[in-house]
Amino acid sequence: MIVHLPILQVIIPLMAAPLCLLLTRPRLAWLFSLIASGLAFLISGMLLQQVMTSGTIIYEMGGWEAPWGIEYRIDQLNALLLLIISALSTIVLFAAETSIHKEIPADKHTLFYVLYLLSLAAMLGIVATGDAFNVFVFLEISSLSAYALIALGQDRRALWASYQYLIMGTIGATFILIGIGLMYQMTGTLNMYDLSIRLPEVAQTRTVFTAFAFVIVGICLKLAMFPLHLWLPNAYAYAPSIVTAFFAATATKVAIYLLIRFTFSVFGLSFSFTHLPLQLLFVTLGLVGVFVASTAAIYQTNVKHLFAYSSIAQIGYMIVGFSISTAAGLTATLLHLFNHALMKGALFLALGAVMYRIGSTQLSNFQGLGRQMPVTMAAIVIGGLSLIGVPLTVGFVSKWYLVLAVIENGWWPVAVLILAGSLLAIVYVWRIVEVAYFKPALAGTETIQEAPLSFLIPVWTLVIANIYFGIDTRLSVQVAQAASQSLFGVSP
Amino acid sequence: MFIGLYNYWVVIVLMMVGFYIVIAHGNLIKKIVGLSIFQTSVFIFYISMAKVDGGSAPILADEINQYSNPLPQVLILTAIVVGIATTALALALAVRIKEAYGSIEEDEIQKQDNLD
Amino acid sequence: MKDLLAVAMLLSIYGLLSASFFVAMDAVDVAFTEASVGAGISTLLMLVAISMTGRAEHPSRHKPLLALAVVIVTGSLLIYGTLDMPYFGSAEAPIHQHIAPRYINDSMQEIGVPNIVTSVLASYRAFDTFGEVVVIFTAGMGVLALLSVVRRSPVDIAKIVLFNDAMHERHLILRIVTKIMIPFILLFAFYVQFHGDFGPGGGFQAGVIFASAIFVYTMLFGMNTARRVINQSFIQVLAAIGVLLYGCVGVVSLFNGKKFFDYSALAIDPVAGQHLGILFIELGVGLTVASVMVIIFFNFAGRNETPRNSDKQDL
Amino acid sequence: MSLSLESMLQFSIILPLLATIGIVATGHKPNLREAVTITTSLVVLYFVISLYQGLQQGESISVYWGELLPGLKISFSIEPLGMLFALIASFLWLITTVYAIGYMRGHHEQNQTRFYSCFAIAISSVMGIAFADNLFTLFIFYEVLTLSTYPLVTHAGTEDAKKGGRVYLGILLSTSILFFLLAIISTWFVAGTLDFKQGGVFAPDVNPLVAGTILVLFIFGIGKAAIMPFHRWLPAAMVAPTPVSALLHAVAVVKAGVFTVLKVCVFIFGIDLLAILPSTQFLLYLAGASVLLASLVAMRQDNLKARLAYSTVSQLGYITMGALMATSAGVVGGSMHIATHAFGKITLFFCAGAILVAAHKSEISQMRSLGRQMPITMIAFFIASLSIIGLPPTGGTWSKWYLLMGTLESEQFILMCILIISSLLNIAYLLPIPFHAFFSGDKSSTPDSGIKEAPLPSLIALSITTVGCVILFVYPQPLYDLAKAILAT
Repeated sequence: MIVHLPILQVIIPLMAAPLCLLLTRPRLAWLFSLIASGLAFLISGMLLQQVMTSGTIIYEMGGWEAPWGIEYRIDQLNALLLLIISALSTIVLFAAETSIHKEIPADKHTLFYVLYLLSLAAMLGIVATGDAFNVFVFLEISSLSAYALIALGQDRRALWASYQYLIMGTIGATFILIGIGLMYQMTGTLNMYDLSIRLPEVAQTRTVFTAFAFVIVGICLKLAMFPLHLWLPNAYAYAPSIVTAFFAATATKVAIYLLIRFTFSVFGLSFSFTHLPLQLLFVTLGLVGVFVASTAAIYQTNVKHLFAYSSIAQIGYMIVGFSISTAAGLTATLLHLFNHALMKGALFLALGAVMYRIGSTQLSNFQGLGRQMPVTMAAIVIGGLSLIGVPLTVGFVSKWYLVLAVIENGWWPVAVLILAGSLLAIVYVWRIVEVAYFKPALAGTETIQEAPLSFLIPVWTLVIANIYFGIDTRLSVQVAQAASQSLFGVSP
Repeated sequence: MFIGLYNYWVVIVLMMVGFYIVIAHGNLIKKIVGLSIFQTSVFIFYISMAKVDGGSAPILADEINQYSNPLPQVLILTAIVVGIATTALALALAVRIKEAYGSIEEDEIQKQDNLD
Repeated sequence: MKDLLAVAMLLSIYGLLSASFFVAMDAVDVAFTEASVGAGISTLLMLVAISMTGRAEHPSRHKPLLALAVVIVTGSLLIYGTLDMPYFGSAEAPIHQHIAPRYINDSMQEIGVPNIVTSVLASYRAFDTFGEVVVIFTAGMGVLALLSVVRRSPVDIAKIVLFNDAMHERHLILRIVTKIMIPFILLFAFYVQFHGDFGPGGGFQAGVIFASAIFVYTMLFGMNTARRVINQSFIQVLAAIGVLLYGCVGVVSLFNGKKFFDYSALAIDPVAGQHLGILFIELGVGLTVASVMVIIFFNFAGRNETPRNSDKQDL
Repeated sequence: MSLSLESMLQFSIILPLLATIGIVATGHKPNLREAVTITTSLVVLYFVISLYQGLQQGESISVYWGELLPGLKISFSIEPLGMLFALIASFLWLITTVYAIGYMRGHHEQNQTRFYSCFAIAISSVMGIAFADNLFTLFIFYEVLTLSTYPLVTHAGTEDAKKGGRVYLGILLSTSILFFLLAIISTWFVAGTLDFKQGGVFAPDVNPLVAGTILVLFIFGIGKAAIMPFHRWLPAAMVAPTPVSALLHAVAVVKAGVFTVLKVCVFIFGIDLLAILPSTQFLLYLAGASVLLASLVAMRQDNLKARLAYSTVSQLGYITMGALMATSAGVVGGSMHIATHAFGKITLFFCAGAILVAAHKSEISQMRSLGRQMPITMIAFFIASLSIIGLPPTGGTWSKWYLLMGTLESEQFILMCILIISSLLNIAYLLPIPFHAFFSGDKSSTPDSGIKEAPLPSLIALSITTVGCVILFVYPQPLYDLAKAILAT
């Protein structure tokens, strides 16, 4: 079965989704999804190991070789992403049963798991595939399930957020579709590897330039890159907590992956960064994004909103690392990808626990939580420290690499701005700390207890991962370096 | 040049009409209609690429030796399905929004959101 | 255009027109699909939705200038992009040179199906099509998650029955014509389903047609009669089974030591295996599409007749 | 005990951390909890002294924990400067604990368990800073120290405490992330290593502009050294309970700052390179300005703790100046001043705390004629003041002496004047307090208000440190040897 790992990675959660629908008992569906997601996690681990030892894995669907059929092409980059997605999904899912109990009407629990699995499978599919059109198809599966999941939120604003996301997402997807069409038009192929070989021949044409523009804009819409981020905060804030935790940890990562894949692999470095003022554009947008979103985060009254804006800011960091367009910069971006998934997973899941106990994530309701839910709040504090980039947390590791990469490139002012950006993180994290620890509990909230174990275990798993990977960075750094070097064509 | 490309240009104009409706209109249903037009136009764009002068539909028969390209057609078959799936979901959302807010106008919804 | 009803009808016409354009472009399969989807299903859904949301549009428009600017920039970029494109219909264009020739020349030997679109769809790019089935399944689940209504009290049901069942008693002609039509529609659906190898058609189109037969029935005889005939949860099971059927074809080849969706594993003769595989997956597609369409329609329609005030309960 | 010196080094860092667990576990039994703290501090002190003996016998002790990132090691080793710092910190921790028992109970503070456990973490990170073998390790513990002292600063939980905490954390974290981290990364980028090395890590032909910029980043980034304009956190931190102010904000935290400055100057830049960098002059004058201005501000404070805080800012300026003078006398003076100022200032804070507990007074204007009720406290205050000013018979004399020598050696006459003027200012703002307490006019108007001496543990503690001030004068040789050895190894 080892040769079939790439397809099993996607197909297990994908097939599990309809099976899940057949299970009418929500609890059973939960267990089943957990097992499916856990299997995917296991497979992704094996895949990563296999890729690291023996290089790129190619799997041809239906036995048809590449440009004619669809192939899965797993290199270090995808393998890392697959691992991130399936790991986070499994951990988040662990808490799902408890969480949705409070947030979603009982008759929709099974549906929730079906959609969750679909969304997981689709993200894995986007990452694993080596075919541009297949990306589009799976992108749509993931988007559709995301719209539905977000709309399951309790607040009516969830509906509106989901609708806005739908419009933006569909425009983005259609842009990508146009871009793929133009590429196809010029090369006659849809396979990414094949494209990367055939595109340079026609690189000077205006059509390819347009194709590139459309693909990038489309991806940036999905990515919620500043200034195309407007859909994200509401979507994250009003979705059910589990959904937020899952998406915050994974969805934007997939979009970053696509961005990297298309600019570095498909169009190639020389095209993406020499023909266009992309570098300047992305650095500027990335940094402005960091500052605008962090500042916005400071003024939020809902903690979910706050961290949603913080996500946009963190995306800005990734974009900066990406735009340096050196192996070091890309390593930094990939590391931050991994690390940010851990941070935001932990934070949003902890918020889910808060939501479970007090039914709200308004900052004013956090008063006194430091005493009432000490374990959960400790997790939020550690996650927040990681976001700031305090040493011994993963946030520090990514910041270190990012600043080093920027300095290597001689962009001193950018380095200063990156660090200044994390000062804003201190402010918004500390607002929560002050409210939770230094304000007396609200009247009538004496009965609030610590979150149940089904929350604490996954939350603390992630928190410990935050610290562990902040201290023992061998695994994450090694993989990130291998991935970025493979994209630059240097064998590690 | 003009003759060779005008077909695409017409399609692009159609696309942009759809796109404009999506971003400029405040009515949720109208937006969905715009999206639908936008997508359908992209489909037309793909299908136009597939056409070969003098070719015929890609169903093998003995007396024909020039076929149009089947691949874009396959892609568009898939894309159409994606389109209707999106439309269905969007409409469902619109219906729920109407129930929740009592309106399907963007500005009115925003106004209500700002209130609470 | 302020009347959404008219807008929906125009959209339908646009769908039909583009379908005819597809025929002119030799894309018969696509035309078939677009006709049934663009002119059929999506219009129908639009109409149902409009009946619930009201048909008048407010005249307000926000930032039309900004929107116009965005649109013009995008459009000009696209036009700029077309400047280097191969001319329309030119046989020398790369797309006709690189991959397509193999489909056209070899698919008969490799797959044994005259309709190249079908062989590409169901075998060369079977995984895309699987994705397509999952998309439609996802949409079905999404609509279900959004619109499904909690069980109603018997009083409400009685009211609805009164309201609904009036229709088919009043329109005798309609009733009789429909009753005659429905078997034919179903028959046609089956034809399309199994004839997809040779002519235009296949699982997707068949599924839509099949579903439309049920729509017609429902519209005429009312939701409750239809519900009595077709059980909701049964359709959900069917939708799931469709996806599973498709996927299992791939899994079977996995167990036979071949790659996923390698149909040659299904029979001793590879071409016969391809045939068998395509047959099964088309069946899966048809099953899922038909049941998801019915799910979507039922949920929209079911929402429509729910008394408004009881809706607030799940907000 | 058969522990090797290496394990002692590690234990002196880990043990306080482990003690945290013990403190939390025994939180509901105050006596047991305090016993845990005191035992731990005794053991740590024993370890550190053993290490000191090991160092004197010329053993080289180093420990390697692992690599965080490729090339970025967490490792520890012992050298004289760190030894000096560790000795002071561990000794004063013991004393402060004794003092805190009296103070915290006498003052009926809340959340004492949190107080003691954060205190232990802070000490652990101080040990980490003292023994750090490279800049990276130092930085990690530096940040841990900031974070672990935050709950101590905001201990009271009042609006004021919160505001103070905000300033405290804001300045310390901001400077460390914005400047310090940037400086570290730049050093790493330019020099390729972060290990502390005698004579510095930069190549001799390094671009002076780049190195100069990095130096500025370092001096600004090490916010704990409280160089103006980044000194605001120190007065803000005075909202903390007095033992915290005493140990952490007179000794541990601020000394960690100037210690880092010294380390960076001596072992990253090396005094030879330092002397030729263009920015050194600028920073020297900045430090000088900091010394003068802080003294002037201190004059105008009526709150005793605030006055002491500004005095600390000014004294820290001495040490930074000593480090930047890039002469051996400067370095010796600076490092000796770490010790002498620590003893002097902690005594002053102990006294301030004692007055607060016993007489409930925090403003200087209310302290007239307190001498009669609290003679021991006031005498201690007087002696400690002498040490800060730099007058015999106290240890402060020596460090001031070497600092002045340093200014002479580097021919910085303006700085010499600054030193002298600020010493005069010291006299002006410190001595009047005990003077008024003893000799302030009308004896008749002070009825026996029932004010007595502070609780016994506090008295013991402040007596010990006062004696320490005097001993450092009489017997400065070990201290001088350590300071001298910094440049020799």
